Amino acid sequence: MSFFSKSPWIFHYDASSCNGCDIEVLACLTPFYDLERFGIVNTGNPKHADILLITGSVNERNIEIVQNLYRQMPDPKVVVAVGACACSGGIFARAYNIQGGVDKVVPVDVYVPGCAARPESIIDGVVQGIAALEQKRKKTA
Amino acid sequence: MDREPFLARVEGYHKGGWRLALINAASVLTADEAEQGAVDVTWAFARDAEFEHIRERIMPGDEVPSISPSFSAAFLYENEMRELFGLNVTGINVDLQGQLYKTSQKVPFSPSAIRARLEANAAAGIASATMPVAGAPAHGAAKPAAIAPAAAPAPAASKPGAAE
Amino acid sequence: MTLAFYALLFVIVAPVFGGLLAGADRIVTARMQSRVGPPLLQPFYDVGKLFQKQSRLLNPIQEPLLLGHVVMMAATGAMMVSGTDLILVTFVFALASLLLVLAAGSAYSPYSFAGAERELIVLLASEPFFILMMAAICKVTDASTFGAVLASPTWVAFQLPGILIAFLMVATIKLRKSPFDISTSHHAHQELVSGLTSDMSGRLLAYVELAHWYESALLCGFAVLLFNWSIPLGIGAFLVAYAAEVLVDNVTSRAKWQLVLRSTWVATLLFAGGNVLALFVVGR
Amino acid sequence: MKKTIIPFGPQHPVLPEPLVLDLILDDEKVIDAVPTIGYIHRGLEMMVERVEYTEMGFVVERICGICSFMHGMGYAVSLESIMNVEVPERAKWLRLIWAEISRVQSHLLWLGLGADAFGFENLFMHCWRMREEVLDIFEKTTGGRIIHSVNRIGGVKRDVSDSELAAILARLQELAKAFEETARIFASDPSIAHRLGGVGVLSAADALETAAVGPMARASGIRTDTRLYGANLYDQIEFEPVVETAGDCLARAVVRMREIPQSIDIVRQAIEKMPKGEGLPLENKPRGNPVGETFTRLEQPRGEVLYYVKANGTKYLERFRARTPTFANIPAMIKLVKGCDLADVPNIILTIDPCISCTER
Amino acid sequence: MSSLISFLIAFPLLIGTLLLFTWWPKVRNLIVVASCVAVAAVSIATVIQFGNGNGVFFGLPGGVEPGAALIVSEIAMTAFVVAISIYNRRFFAPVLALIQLGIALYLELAGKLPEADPQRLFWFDRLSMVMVLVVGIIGPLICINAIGYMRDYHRSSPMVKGRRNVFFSLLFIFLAGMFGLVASNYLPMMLVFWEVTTLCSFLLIGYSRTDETIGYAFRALNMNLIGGVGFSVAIALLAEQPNGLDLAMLTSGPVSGVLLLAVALLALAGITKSAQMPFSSWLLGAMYAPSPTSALLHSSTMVKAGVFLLLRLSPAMAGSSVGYLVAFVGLLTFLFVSLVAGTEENLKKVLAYSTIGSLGLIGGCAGIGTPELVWAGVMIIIFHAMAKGLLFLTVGTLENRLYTKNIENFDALLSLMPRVSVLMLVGIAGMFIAPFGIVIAKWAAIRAFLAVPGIAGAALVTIMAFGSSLTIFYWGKLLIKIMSARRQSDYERSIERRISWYEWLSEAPLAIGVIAATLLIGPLSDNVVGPWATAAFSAAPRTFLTMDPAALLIMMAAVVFLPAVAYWSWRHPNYDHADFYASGRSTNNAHVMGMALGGIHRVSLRGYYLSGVLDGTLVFNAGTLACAATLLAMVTAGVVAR
Repeated sequence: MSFFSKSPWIFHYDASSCNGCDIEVLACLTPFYDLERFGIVNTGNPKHADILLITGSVNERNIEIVQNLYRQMPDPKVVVAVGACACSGGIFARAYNIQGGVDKVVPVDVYVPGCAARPESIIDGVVQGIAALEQKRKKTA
Repeated sequence: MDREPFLARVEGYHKGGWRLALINAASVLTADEAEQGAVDVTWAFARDAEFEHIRERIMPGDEVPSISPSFSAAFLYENEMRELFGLNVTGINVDLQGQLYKTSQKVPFSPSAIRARLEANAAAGIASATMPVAGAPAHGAAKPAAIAPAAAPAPAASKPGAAE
Repeated sequence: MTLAFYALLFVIVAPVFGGLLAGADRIVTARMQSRVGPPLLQPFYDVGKLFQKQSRLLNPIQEPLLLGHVVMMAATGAMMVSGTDLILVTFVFALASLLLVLAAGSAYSPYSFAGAERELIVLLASEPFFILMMAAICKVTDASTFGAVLASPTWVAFQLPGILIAFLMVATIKLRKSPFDISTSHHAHQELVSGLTSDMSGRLLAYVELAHWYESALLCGFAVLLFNWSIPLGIGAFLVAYAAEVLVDNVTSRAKWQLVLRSTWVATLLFAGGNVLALFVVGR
Repeated sequence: MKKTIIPFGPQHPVLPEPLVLDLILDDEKVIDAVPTIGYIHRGLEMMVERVEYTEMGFVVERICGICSFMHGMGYAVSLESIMNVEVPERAKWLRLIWAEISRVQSHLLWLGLGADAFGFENLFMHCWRMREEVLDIFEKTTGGRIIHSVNRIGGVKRDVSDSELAAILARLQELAKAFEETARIFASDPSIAHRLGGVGVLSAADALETAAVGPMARASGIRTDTRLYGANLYDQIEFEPVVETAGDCLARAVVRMREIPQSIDIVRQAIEKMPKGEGLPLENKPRGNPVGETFTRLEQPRGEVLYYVKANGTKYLERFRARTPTFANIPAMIKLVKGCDLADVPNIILTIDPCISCTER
Repeated sequence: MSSLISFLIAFPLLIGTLLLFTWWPKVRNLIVVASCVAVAAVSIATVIQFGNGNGVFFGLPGGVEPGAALIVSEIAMTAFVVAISIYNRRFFAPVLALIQLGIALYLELAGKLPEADPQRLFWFDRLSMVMVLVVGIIGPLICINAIGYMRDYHRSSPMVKGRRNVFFSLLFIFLAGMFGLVASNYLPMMLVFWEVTTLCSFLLIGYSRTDETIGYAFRALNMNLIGGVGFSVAIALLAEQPNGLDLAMLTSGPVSGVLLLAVALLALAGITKSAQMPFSSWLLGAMYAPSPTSALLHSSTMVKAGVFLLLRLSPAMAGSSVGYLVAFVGLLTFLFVSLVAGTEENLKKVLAYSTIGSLGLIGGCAGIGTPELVWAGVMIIIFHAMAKGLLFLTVGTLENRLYTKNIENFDALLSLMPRVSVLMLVGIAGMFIAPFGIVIAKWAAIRAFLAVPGIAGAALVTIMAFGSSLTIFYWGKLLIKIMSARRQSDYERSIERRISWYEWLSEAPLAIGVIAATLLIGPLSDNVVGPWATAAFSAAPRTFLTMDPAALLIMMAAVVFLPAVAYWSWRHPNYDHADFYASGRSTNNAHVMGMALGGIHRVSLRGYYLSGVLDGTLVFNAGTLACAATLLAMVTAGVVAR
């Protein structure tokens, strides 16, 4: 029995999103969706987090940041790519400063589609992230 | 460009209570050999509904004087011009040392970078804009004199740019 | 022997009490924000998870300091209920809090350090009150231990109205509630990220949480001292005070450290100091 | 003397988006602040090279997910101005209504984030609950919560029936009533006054000097509002820009809070004045490729946005440029951050209502 | 007994004179070490011979009359002060010195001075015993430390002319003065020793002979001479009272009338010597002296002479208005300097403020004067002497390695110089952490103040509440700095290896002493401090041992257990060197982080100094004013009583 499924703490970073998905991630915490029902807390700090939600695709400058944040999370940890940009680069894939989806930089466990991703799908993505978290825990334990 | 008259005009706007609305650079895409590598820079000022601008054509190697001594807010635009267009802006009050944007392509908005990208696109068969070719009237001539802010059915206030 | 039993009882029961209190707090807070909130046992799940997670230290001394923080917090409570002099209890309490400051400060990263310095300031803000409170309790009951205060025929709360008011204010600091949650809080969005816990992970964070549960129980013990004629009444009074703190937490923003220090000191001087003065002048 | 250096951003919980400041502190007093941005720079202006002008609107909408509608509108207005397209009246009214509703949405969102930054979680939750109402309206009328894609060059994509509009108005007015209570609490809470009052004071002269726009400038006593200049049917609306004179964080918050009911009132006027009926024309399709250049000014929730479009007669634009309100407000913000307390930094940053993805494009 | 005490006074004096003419460092070091061993051994022997007895009285060997010697010493010292003051163009000190000499000569020539009882010149009881141990053990340790310190001091300050012979000579003369002072029963004799310590302090502060230090030296001289004048006037008043000049008789119980005025004046002398406000500034200036001087004179021993006198006077002034006012001077000083210490970043000054505060606390205890309070006062003397001496010595060691005294430069000291840091941590713990003696004493003091009736009691308790909390703040800040760790370069790690054996051999015993005294606080209280308080007040103090054995056990366990765990985890670093959180920026475990404009920077963190809430200078001045007013009231109360 592990406590991870009952207390997955999330942490959000805006790689180079247009704000749409960020706002929807935050909206998940608010009364309409209330992620805290599931014991989910938005920590704001990689060192406390189990699940990293990344919105937006990576660009030249934030590659380093995304990697740092991922590295600073203690194991086991899961990455959820939220929105089309985080999955593949989305509409900006053709822009000169965009490197592509988040999976070019850190391993991604769950992809949440949408532009912008809806809160319902973000919650679904987090729940799938919990399953991945449990699996990773089993592997390391 | 003529440095002194330019700075005098900017200072005139400053004294007149104008607000710096925008500094915009645009690479000149032309087939004309003499204009290769040129960048048009527009300094726009606003005072309520009034909206005026100064335009200068900056040739490669030209120095662009910073207007941050008059308008301190100019530093963000000027750092941006320097990083994205490779313009040599001198005397900025807040020098961000090329760290405003860190782009994978250096000076991505400069004429040469644009040319290189467009040529690469053409070679790879990717649909994209094309560079004008000398002698071929492919592109309609831009009509710079007709600039007026769309939001304001501007009165006679809009003066033509200095460069014309 | 019975005293040792009380000490053991505190060590075992206090975290359960503190954890349930934290769980109830989160539900009530959520309801105030028109949300459903987590299950009651959520704090226990959280701490359980933190113990299962990887812990990364910046400095080897962090772990003994945090362990010391938990142990001293538990020891403070155990000493209090098992008959240690109450004023000495406040000194040990301060030491227990100081260990957390040192654990955070020794990480020496910008946010942990700022959090530690702020925690030091709130410690500075709250400590005079606790000493004064204990002194006043000892003065009115003419007793020096927990048991003796409970056995005293004097009804403490009636003689210490000023202390009660100041207690409500200073407890806000110890319960880490707005407006005095400047060094760290249970909410993510603040200028210091997670304040003094910024660089703690896994079981280190669990220690902090555990110690906080002990701290809540300890404050409950203080409330029992103030309402010394009945233990259930004291606990009840503490729960009412806690509910008030949750309400205040929800209707105020976070203060700046200058205000925290000034207002707490003024309240301590005015209410607690005034009360003590009255005791000395009018009293026995 | 030794100073504390706090690395503020790129990842910081009070900033939903990456903005970077090196704060040099003495105790908690900010002695100096070194800013930089660039963590969300995508280079979308240069996408005109590969995206045809007819489709560029979809990219422009995604400059920012909060003012998405206004960006789409600004792009359409610019192209209409170059190509001399006359937009049908009902479409113009619909644009105005959506624009004002998105202002309400943006201000509620901002108020929540701001409250969260100074430790008032409850206010955050309540603001965002109200905001969901507005998002509902958007979803009903455009199909999207965040990205709407209803603007086209020459008009709008879909109509909203008159009965629907009446229902929306009723909902908004209810919201305004509920918001009144929030605003009252906000104005009377002493802890908010402690955190925002007198913090980050921007004088009118400084506002002009640093070229601040929108609520930022209006809170410093400058009566500036692009809507006053009458384009996009605003000449038919009666309204007076909200101006406060204190210039501190509280004034900036109050300006935005007072703009919420004002915007709802503008929606009411628009619904009254717009031509009614089913099947009215919504779109005049432009012909050919655009030639020429133009500046467009619009009043976004965060202030004046400026678009520059230069077209050369091909289906690809030659240059597209958006100068967003946050870009104009950042110099003022940096000026204010120097000399404040560390605890004030989030408030100062958030009361300019930063939108970094707008700024960096 | 009498021969041992005479040896303790005469031997250091002799060695001091000898050292003045010893220019060869190796010989000097040898003499210093040998005499230190001798002094320590004789001190211990004295205490052993004293055994468990109550106070004993004795005279010089052979019943020699001291009268002529005293007047000669006074004339010599006055002449020296006048000469050196005029040389330096300072004219306040000679006036004070001449007033003092005038009083002494008048009493002598007018025959007003009653004959001293040759068998009651000295008074040796448990308080003297504590002081002899402090002076006779901590003193020599500091002298040994000074050998190492002064060598490095002159290396790092080449501008200062080497006069180490004078330096060591003064240290030994000072020890002689201290021994005489703590054992004196005849007040005119005590005054002479009192002035010897004043002069030594003056000369040592001015050791480097820069304009700045000479200024501070004269400030110290002036203020101490004010106390000396008070002392002289008190003697003049007491000379007319029967048995007035016999300290033991004077302080056998509450006094009134002229005696009370005299006691008030003696208390004034005690207050100046222990640098209470309004006279605190001289001790801050004294921090410019070499660190062993600070350790010996300005924390462990000489300033203790002031509170020693106050504790002696305690039974006489207890319950009187003078006593209350002395207590308020002490506790107000404690409160105000604790406030100021939180805003100071020079570690030596922080230590000085802390010293003044602790002395204030003792003064407060002595002024109110109950058995519990004087018990607490003596406890503070013991722990403070060891802990603060240790702290000053370690700061001296650090100063010569890191070339700084600023707290902000002591980042990561624990990994940079682990051994010195541990010594320092013991010292700091001794100053304010729960099971260590000073906290126990503070707690006993609060308990005792609770019994003081009326407004005074409320004020004393409130001041204690705030003052104790403030100490947590400034020590906590220092602890954070010391405990922060980072990886060290090889160069940095080599620093500690260059510390001389003289320094280790003096600092380690002090640290052991702090811990031992904590563990042995029970026997210490039962056999030494408790009986003394009982004897002085004819009533036994209710000490914590009778109240709380369980608490003591728990805390003792903590003293042993926590450091053990810390040591274990320090030696078994089975942790990964995690990088720290810096908003996502690149960081590494060598405490470097990425900056906004590119590049990297070593983490730079500065503690909080309450700027904007507390202005140190303002608070200091306010405290000085408040205490000056209280002091004036104290003297007035004495005059009114007469």
